Amino acid sequence: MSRALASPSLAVQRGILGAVLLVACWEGAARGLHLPAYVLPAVSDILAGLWSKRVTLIDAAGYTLLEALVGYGLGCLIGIGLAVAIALVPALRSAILPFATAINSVPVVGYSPLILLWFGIGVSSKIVMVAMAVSFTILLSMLAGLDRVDRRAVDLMKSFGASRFGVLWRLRLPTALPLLLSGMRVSTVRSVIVAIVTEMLGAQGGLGWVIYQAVLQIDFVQVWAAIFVASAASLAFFGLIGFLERKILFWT
Amino acid sequence: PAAELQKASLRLKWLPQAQFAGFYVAAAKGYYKAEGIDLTINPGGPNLLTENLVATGADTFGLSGGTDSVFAARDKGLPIVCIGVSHQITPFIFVTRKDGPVKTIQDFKGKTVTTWFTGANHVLNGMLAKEGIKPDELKIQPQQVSVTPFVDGNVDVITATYYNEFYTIQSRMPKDSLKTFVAEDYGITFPRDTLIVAEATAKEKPELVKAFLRASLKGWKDAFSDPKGAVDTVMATAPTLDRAQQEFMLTEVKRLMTAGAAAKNGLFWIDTDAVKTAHDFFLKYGVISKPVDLAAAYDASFIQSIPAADRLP
Amino acid sequence: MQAARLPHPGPATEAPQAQSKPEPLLELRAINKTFGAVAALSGLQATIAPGEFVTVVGPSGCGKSTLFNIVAGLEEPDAGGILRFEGNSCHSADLLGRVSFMPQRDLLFPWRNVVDNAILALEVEGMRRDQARAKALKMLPEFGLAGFEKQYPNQLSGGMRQRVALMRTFLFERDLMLLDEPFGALDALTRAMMQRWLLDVWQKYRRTILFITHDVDEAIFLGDRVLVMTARPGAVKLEQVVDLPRPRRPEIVTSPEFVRLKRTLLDAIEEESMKSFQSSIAQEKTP
Amino acid sequence: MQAARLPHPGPATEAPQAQSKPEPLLELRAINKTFGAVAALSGLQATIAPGEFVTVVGPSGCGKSTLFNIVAGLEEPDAGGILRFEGNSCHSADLLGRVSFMPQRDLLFPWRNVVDNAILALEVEGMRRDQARAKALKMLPEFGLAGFEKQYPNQLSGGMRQRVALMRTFLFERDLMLLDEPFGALDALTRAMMQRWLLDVWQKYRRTILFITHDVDEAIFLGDRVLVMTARPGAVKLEQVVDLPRPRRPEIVTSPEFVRLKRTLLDAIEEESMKSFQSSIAQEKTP
Amino acid sequence: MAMPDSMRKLIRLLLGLAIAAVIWEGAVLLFGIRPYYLPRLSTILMAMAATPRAYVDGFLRTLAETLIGFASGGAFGVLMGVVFFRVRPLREMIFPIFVVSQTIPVIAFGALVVLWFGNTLLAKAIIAFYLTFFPVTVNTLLGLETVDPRQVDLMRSFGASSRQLLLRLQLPTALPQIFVALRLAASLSLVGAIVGEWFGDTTGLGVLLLQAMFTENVVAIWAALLAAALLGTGFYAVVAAVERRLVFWNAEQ
Ligand SMILES: Nc1ncnc2c1ncn2[C@@H]1O[C@H](COP(=O)(O)OP(=O)(O)OP(=O)(O)O)[C@@H](O)[C@H]1O
Ligand SMILES: Nc1ncnc2c1ncn2[C@@H]1O[C@H](COP(=O)(O)OP(=O)(O)OP(=O)(O)O)[C@@H](O)[C@H]1O
Ligand SMILES: [Mg+2]
Ligand SMILES: [Mg+2]
Repeated sequence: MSRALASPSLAVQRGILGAVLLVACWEGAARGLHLPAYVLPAVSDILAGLWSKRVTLIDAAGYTLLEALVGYGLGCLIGIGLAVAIALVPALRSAILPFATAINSVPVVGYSPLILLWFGIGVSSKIVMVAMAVSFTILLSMLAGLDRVDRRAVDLMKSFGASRFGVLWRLRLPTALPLLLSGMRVSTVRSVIVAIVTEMLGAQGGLGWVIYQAVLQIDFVQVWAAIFVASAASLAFFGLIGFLERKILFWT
Repeated sequence: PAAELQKASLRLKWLPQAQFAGFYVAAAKGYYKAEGIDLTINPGGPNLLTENLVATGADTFGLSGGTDSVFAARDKGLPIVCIGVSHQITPFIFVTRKDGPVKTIQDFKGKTVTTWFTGANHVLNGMLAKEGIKPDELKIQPQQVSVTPFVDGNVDVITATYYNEFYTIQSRMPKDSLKTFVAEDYGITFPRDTLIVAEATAKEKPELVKAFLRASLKGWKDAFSDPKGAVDTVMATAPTLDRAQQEFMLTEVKRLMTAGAAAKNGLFWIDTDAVKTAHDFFLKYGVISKPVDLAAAYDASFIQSIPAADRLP
Repeated sequence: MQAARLPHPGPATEAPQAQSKPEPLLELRAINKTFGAVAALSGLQATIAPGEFVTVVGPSGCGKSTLFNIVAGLEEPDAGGILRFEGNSCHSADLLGRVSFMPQRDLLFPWRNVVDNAILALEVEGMRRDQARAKALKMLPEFGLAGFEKQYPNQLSGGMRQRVALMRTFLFERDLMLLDEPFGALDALTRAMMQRWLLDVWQKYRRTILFITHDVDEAIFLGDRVLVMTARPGAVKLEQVVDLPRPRRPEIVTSPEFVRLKRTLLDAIEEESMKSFQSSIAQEKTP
Repeated sequence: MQAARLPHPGPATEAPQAQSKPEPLLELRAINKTFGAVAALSGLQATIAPGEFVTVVGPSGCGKSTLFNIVAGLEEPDAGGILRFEGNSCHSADLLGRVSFMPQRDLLFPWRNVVDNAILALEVEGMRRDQARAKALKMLPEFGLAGFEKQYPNQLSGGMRQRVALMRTFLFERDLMLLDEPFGALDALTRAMMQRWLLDVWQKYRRTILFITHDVDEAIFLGDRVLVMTARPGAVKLEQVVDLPRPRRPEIVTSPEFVRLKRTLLDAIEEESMKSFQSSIAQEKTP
Repeated sequence: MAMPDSMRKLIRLLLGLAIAAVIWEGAVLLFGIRPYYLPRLSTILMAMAATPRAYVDGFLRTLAETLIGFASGGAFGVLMGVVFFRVRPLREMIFPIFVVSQTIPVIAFGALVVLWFGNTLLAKAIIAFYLTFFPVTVNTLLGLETVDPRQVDLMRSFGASSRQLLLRLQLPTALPQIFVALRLAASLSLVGAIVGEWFGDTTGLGVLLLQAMFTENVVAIWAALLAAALLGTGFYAVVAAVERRLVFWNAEQ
């Protein structure tokens, strides 16, 4: 028992050691080689910059996270909805799936010009981009999950007299949950990145906008500070969904 | 002989288009080679900063944002020097509908105005200040890549460059339905598209800089005398461009480059007065934190060393 | 195929018909089932009386599960056969929800705890959850699951999982229970335990049971009657009444009567499994 | 734990020692193995003579696989026990690569076809591929796999997969073969086929075999001697010599001598399996 | 047997494409969709035909970047997966940093890549690499960890060395998982290549996209998108086909 408790903490220790080494190398390189801020600022400078601009950065992070979350929620709904529709009406599969795969084969960033032109540089274009990026991942993982169901379990449910909907609700949805949730977890980081990338191409606020502005103002400390914040926000979002995943999937 | 060629690169502020025609023509006609330079032209892109790339030595020459960005770079301690100014007058204008509610700049109040926060916002602020209008009296929004919101009537005033957006707007709206506000009418000039080099280059390789300027001037003069050929040259690099638009662009760019002091002194002339005015303005509105040493930031000696006849268009 | 087929000629004569019994619960006559080119069942006949415990043995792939799927309402036999349930002729689909069926694996839902797995069929029927749970809780001790109601399947041993699956089948109270190799996945010793326990439970509830197994000892130990199936296409080759007294003690498996029955059945099976073994090798060689 | 332990007192006395035989191939004395707090083996004794076919039965979790892992060189027993192979005392790790071991499942590599799966051990030994293949091809017919050399495992039936795994074990020519429930995953009928076939092959090659099974019929049918293990911690509870004549015919399982042996073994196992069943329920209740 | 089957598939694919094209063209004409939102397919194709060199060159350039990024990212990913699998302390030290690295938006440090690696093909390939290696590392690790310990024991009982264990058992076992990641990496490396081209380049589909966006040329945007779709689908299909070849045992189960 005590071993089981001790070993993860060793892992955490090593993780921290790795992070400390990285920061030390970075700091050492930046200071030791006298790298100017526009090449690579020192971590300490970035953290100081982060602190001094904390209000702006937190506002921007809020803006970006809002876009990412709304887009993410929308994307999940669309993905799950389509997958369930396909599960209930198998004929839809051959109509939706090739279409979805084709759209998905173009990298999301490819759509950004069109989406920016269609939806403007406000919040809505970011939400659409995030929703697009997320919904395909969700659709595919949800479908894979729904298809994973054991035929014999379906037969069992049918032998109890269950309807198609009963089978979906009591058997197929729970079966799909693990794959759905892992798809959702992977999508978190993606949603934040897509929001930021789209912001950098045109926006009215957000971390991507801050990064873009900071580059123009040649304020590289702020660029890095914004990147730090973006990374922290992604990690937090990722951690949250991961936590929910573990809570929900208690049986795995 | 190729062995004696000196390697160098020019970083543009954006992707290839007629705005940069002279450089492409000079390269295509071998003017840089003739001056002993093996020049690579590198395009810009979103989130790429010419000042940064030149300061770090990644590129030898740069066509940077404008006087504003040169000041900002010097203010942040980037060791760059401006060796020439391309657009002698402000390339931005503010566009509204003739039949719309905005008749004078006073009418901007309470209206939706979109602009770029990459320099054009300073022009707008300057014009407003001259008229005694505070920026918070109107709705200033970042401008998107598309002019559609203006065309659709969702925006009252839009920012445009003479050579790009203004063309798009004109092509999508009835003729003579537009009214423009020009910075110079309000006594403000923001020269833009500045040529920069690193301080080290300016100090250690003055001959290279001069040679580069000589070749570029030749290229631009050729471009102006044969605009069709120049657009051909540009479109050889970027074939998907719209020819009509590129020809229009070159015409407008010629106007901007030969305006003001350049008419008398030639292309890439550094108009010290205009630069000084802009500097004082930026200092006043806090765009730069402290006064910049103008003599160090703008070195007119290179362009002045070239015979006037070679400079004049 | 349209006309009713005559009973399978060869082996059927060997099978003594259950005649003097009351109205049979389930009656199958001349049942055929083909999947594409594969004939899984051909002219299958069988009759199950109420309260009987009938075991089915036969070579792998002979159509036992197919037979169960038909009786559970999951698969329609080919036209021409006769299927009678509680005295009425019916289609296979009519039986959906009317027999309680336990498939080859336990198929517990990992996200449901013991009680909720057990009440699955009741929920599907529309019973209120708390009511269903109360009913299941009362049954737990009998299934050796008292105190485990809140456990999840991954916390249970193989034998316990099997008991939960059986409890789910018992709670779905239908006159006929179909158990498809319920103990196939258990090791031989746990299996012996479960067999004895199943007999206890059955003796108490007296449902009619149709039970598939691969294990001849198990078939004799549990059944009132053993049906031996032919190699594919499946039909009933032999119906062997097991006249051992009940309750049966574990020692019975070495009693002379048991061994005699085993001999008879093994001989019948040997013949069929040699057939299917040969044909499977022949088949595997084709592709 | 450091000092050599005395032999396990109780059951060891029941076990008749094999004395008059020649030098034993494998000798285990006072073997203990603990995993953390769990004692898997405690004071295990056993002796295997060259050419013998010894079967091992015992309740689930009693340490049979642990015993095999020790003999295969995969797991070191606790200090103090004695392990002798071909007359020499040795460490468990010394046996790596010296006995041919077949684990509980066939464990074929799905990306290798029949021949390449069979020659796996030869490849590891460093034999050239074409040479190894040629050797394997010659053996195929004997294992009922002629013509299947290019098939992949997923194209084979369970019985055939098992034969490929056995062939892999046979090709790894070592004096001692360890087979851990090789037929556990097969249905009873295929299993009976495989047993007879294994006896044929063994009679031809005469390797020494140690064979774990859960099935008492199988243990008697195959073995020269049956070792019955106690519940965990495992030790040998009973050594039963099987004095049935060879070659053995399938009918032998209903002969009186067979049934008598089965009774003896079942009684011994019954006692142990009740113990382990109880303790496993008690254990499952704790968390 | 295989030939007519693949022919039929190809015919069905072409038929599907033709139908989609007709629907596109028809819908634009029928509903009078503003060309600003959706131009006619024929207009787009004509625009592509007008300057075929630009699209061919762009396609090839982007393809080259994608391939280099994919190959190096895939190789590095597998290597790191194996290293992490073998050396647990290293994994615990570095893996979290890898995770964090993936939360950084590429475009934000794209300028740095240009600064460090110049305007070369390499700079683009590095961005593609950066996006690609992580999923491969994760899946390699996952795949290696699914190796049945009983199979490992079997190999050890044959006296196998750790090198033999890796080559003959562990890597083949992980292969299906690795290919799942490689399929993902195929599209990610294309993203990387396209985004990489946004940092000052003259050829490539990313350049075409960007140029079209800022000159508000919707037809050109669609043209570049179609080219990107072709590249993306084609590359994905190739990876999937290689997968079916190499991981034949998995598909049939
Ligand atoms: N849905 C199906 N489609 C095609 N063939 C099928 C189908 N279901 C069963 N079969 C075939 O019918 C035959 C009988 O299968 P079935 O599952 O009933 O055998 P079984 O006696 O239950 O075998 P086992 O003892 O291995 O469980 C087999 O040859 C099988 O391949
Ligand atoms: N590596 C290990 N770590 C901890 N406990 C182990 C380990 N290996 C085996 N055990 C424990 O040792 C005991 C004996 O296990 P073993 O696998 O030898 O039993 P077995 O007789 O082969 O069982 P079965 O018949 O189910 O195969 C079990 O209680 C098991 O939980
Ligand atoms: Mg079956
Ligand atoms: Mg075992």
